[in-house]
Amino acid sequence: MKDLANDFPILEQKVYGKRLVYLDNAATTQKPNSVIDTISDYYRTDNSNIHRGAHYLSEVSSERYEEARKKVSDFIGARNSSEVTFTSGTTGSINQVARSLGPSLRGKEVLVTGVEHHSNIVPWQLAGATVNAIPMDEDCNLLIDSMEITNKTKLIAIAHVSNVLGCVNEIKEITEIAKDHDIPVLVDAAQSIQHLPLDVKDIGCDFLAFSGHKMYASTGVGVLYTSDRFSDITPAIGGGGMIDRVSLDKTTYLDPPLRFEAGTPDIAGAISISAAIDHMQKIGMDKIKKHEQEVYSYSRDRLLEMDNVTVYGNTNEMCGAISFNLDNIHHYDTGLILDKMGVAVRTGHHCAQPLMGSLGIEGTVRASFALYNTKEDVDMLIEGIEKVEMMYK
Amino acid sequence: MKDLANDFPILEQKVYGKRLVYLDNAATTQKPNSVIDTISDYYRTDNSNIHRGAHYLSEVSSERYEEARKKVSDFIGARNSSEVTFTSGTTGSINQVARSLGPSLRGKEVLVTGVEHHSNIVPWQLAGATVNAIPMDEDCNLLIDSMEITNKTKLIAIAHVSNVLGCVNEIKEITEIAKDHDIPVLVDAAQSIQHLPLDVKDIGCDFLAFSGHKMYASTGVGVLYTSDRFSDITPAIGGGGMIDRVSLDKTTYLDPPLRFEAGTPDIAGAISISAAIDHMQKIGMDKIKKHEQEVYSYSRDRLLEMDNVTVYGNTNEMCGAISFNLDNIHHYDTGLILDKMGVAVRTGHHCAQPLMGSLGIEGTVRASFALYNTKEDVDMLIEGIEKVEMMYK
Amino acid sequence: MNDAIQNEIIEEFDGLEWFDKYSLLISFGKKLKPMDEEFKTEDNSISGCQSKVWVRSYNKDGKLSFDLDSDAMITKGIIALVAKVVNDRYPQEILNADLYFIDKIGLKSNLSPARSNGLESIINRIKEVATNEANSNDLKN
Amino acid sequence: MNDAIQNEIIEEFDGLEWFDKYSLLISFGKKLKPMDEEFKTEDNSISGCQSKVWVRSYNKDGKLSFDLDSDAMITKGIIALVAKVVNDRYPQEILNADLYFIDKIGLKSNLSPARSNGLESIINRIKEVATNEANSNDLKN
Ligand SMILES: Cc1ncc(COP(=O)(O)O)c(C=O)c1O
Ligand SMILES: Cc1ncc(COP(=O)(O)O)c(C=O)c1O
Repeated sequence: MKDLANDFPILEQKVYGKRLVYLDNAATTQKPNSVIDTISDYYRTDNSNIHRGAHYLSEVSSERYEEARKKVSDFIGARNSSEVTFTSGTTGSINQVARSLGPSLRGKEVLVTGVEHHSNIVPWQLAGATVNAIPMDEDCNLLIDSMEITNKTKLIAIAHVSNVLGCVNEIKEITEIAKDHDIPVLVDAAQSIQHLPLDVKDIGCDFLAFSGHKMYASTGVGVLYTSDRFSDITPAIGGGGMIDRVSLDKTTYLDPPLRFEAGTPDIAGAISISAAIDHMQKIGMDKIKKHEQEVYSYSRDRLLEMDNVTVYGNTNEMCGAISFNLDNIHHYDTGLILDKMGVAVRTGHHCAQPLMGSLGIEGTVRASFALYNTKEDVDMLIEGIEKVEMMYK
Repeated sequence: MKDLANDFPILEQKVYGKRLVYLDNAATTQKPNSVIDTISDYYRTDNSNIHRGAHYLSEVSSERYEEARKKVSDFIGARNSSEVTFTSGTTGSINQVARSLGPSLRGKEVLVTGVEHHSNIVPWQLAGATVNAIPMDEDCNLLIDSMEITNKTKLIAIAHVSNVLGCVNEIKEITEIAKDHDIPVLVDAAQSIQHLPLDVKDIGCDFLAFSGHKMYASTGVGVLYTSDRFSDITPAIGGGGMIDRVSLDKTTYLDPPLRFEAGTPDIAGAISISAAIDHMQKIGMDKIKKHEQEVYSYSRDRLLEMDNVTVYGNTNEMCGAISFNLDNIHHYDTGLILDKMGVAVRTGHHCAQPLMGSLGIEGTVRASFALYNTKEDVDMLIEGIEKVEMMYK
Repeated sequence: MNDAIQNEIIEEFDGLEWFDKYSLLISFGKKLKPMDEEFKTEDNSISGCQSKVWVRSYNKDGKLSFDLDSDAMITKGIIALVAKVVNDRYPQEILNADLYFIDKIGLKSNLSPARSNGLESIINRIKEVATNEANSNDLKN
Repeated sequence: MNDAIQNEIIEEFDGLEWFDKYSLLISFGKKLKPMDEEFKTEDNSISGCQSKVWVRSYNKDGKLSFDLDSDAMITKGIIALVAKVVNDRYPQEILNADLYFIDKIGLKSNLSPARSNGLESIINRIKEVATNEANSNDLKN
């Protein structure tokens, strides 16, 4: 396998005179040249607002935007590209669903897991729902048999992969149970879309959300998949572009996808997602998965080998992120020292305070991987951890 | 004045073998090299998620992001940069306010003008408010003396400049009256921020919204100014980054600006706004205004001179956009033919159907200007219109 | 499908500059018989177009024909051509039709899903009518 | 403000590699007297920090002193230095203080408004206490 890092210019950089070992990919990934160039080329040659333009650039931009929608649609296995809406990110996507379903959620229950990111908790609370978690064991395996669906349960909203622990949740099992109860399922794919081949038909979910910036594309753009079953829900956001007719008295909306895209979308961002998918597909999602799995397992093995290191979470399938702490050393101290060695990790609660509560800790050190990471990167991490321990002796 | 178009690479382009005369700036502006390069350089050297990162790149990104906030804050004359929030665009900003104020608007009235963009109408309708317009005369002058504020009026939400007609509304007069009634005012500055020097303290508004992509910055990012008076309103969007503490039962929020920035913001987008402001300030907002005024007046004069052309709107101060129709020729036909001559205009209702209703028309041809447009561009437009007329003879 | 008509159209446009193409479309548009105002109803109109477009259909001896109109002249010229190609055909013929002439005469961008022109919506409507007719014929048989 | 203390600190860090700087901070941190658990309350804590930080203040003969603690050792080392510089000063002295040593010893990034470390919040809290004390002194006079 050729060196996949070569396509990412930022990785050539040195920080504090050391090679940058970027292990903060769950926060955001770096961008390949092809994505960066796609964005600048767009602004240099094609930039225009889309839709309803009667001029050349507007046609070109509209076409490129709709091609991006089609590319995403195929990438996630949607039946119809009208099921794909560009949003501002995972958080934007989930809030949009929370708002659209709002009235039906108020005073009812949304079932989540114990590993959710705040972005898959707070929107439901703002919609007036009670948020309860499917039980899990201490290794963070979901106890799906103990999942309680009552007549108050109106939605199941679950992370595909935990941004803290890397646990892959059994979303298919859950969607099957949900189907029996006719309860819609939203999947937060922010931490899976870049790691695992994924098909919404196979998953059987009604909504799926992810962010461009975590899958090698630009900041400010995300995706919401909305199954055709929900094509007539009230749009959450009102404005230009999603309107059939507006008067001050009464307004009617277009059909999806435009229905769910109020205002000028992030056109360059959507096109950057298309370029990012091209980049991943050129390597191959299966190859990416296999390579990342090797690096991930290696990192897990090396960390588990260490005395004085606690690794959190242990499920059948894991990918992306791994969280740990050194005994008696604060995660923030660990992060600061690793940083000075060129190793970029994230520390803290990772926007998952309920999980921190369950684990009985304030925060973790999190290393998270992307396609360009290697076992050498893991070695640098381990070396860094040894250095931290030494400094605290 | 040196040729301001030189900084914009897209303008060197030919369409259909003709020089591109880009007059669709109210839809979106083109980007100067400095903005395009800022975006790619960011991804090549600094990209990282912001806030709570313990590593170098995260520090750099966070700092650049916060500098962008400060730059915007100074640019619009905010008292405190915590009053500036980055959003996904004008539409995103207005929806955010509509959502936050939602409960107080339901069943009440939001007062707008008759020239509003759908993005300043539909969000209020979705919030359950009645939307009424301040009366205007047939030249589209607001009849502020006839503005009726009742005890049902909970908000005044007005465009600073019409995206269709270019009329500048007397927002200061309105905020003064609103203050007497203790009613908050939102200003939609989507069509003024790029044309006029502007100061929120001077305007006296409580909210101000605009888009990056209409002020020479990237798509997918916008700004919401929220006066300190409203620093404790319920955030409209929930998720990572805006949270003090989350549990499944109860969540508390941070103070602004983070309170209003759920999820990963458009970091590169915010930084691109900063670069765009630098570009404008290097020329000087007053100079931009003066130059644009010359081109605008010239276009107005030339259009008014023509037989068989109707120009819409006629107010004291005008800038940005000018709308017209050729007698007995459909706006779309006009647009298509102008396009083939390299002149990019927009045609249709411009997301302002209520205004079209008042004017008794289906749509207009709209030419809209930016700092790089010249009188020669106007000449090309006029030449194009003459060609259209000839073809219909 | 009678490709002869399409080929004729293609030939007529062949080699023309855009100016002459548009002039030709405008002249076709001018010649298209306007629809009676009473039929320009909401139901007969197609949404998603920059210009207004109205569509009515007739079934004569199992063959379909369309009466089309628009408030914009170039659109009218284009739909006049569409009508020429699809009129007086059996539903199944229309369903199988590949309207390649649109691409060939350089109006493809008017067909883009980008909504700027509703040509795609117009063709969708025509095919929808044909589908309904084909199905109801099936039922009758 | 007693700049002598700041200059002393700067000298102590001068020329050190980051490894030695952090080691030094850790040793300062270890030496800082821990705050009694009972005082580590919500009210005394500072939000917006990656590590938890608690602040208490004392007024002795009109001079202010601060008792600071953190759960992270490097943070503790930094606040130990801050305490050294601001403790036992008149409120007005603290308000006027320019804590230039932070920049000089290369900890400026820990001061950024980017929230990663709450050093800015800590200094804000200290100045806030000093402001309140200064005002209440004014009232007494
Ligand atoms: C006056 C006005 N308001 C709001 C908007 C919506 O802006 P955006 O599409 O960037 O959200 C526009 C853009 O056309 C506008 O001109
Ligand atoms: C599982 C998960 N959900 C949601 C989010 C929020 O994504 P964004 O900040 O891009 O909106 C994240 C990002 O950290 C995440 O990891």
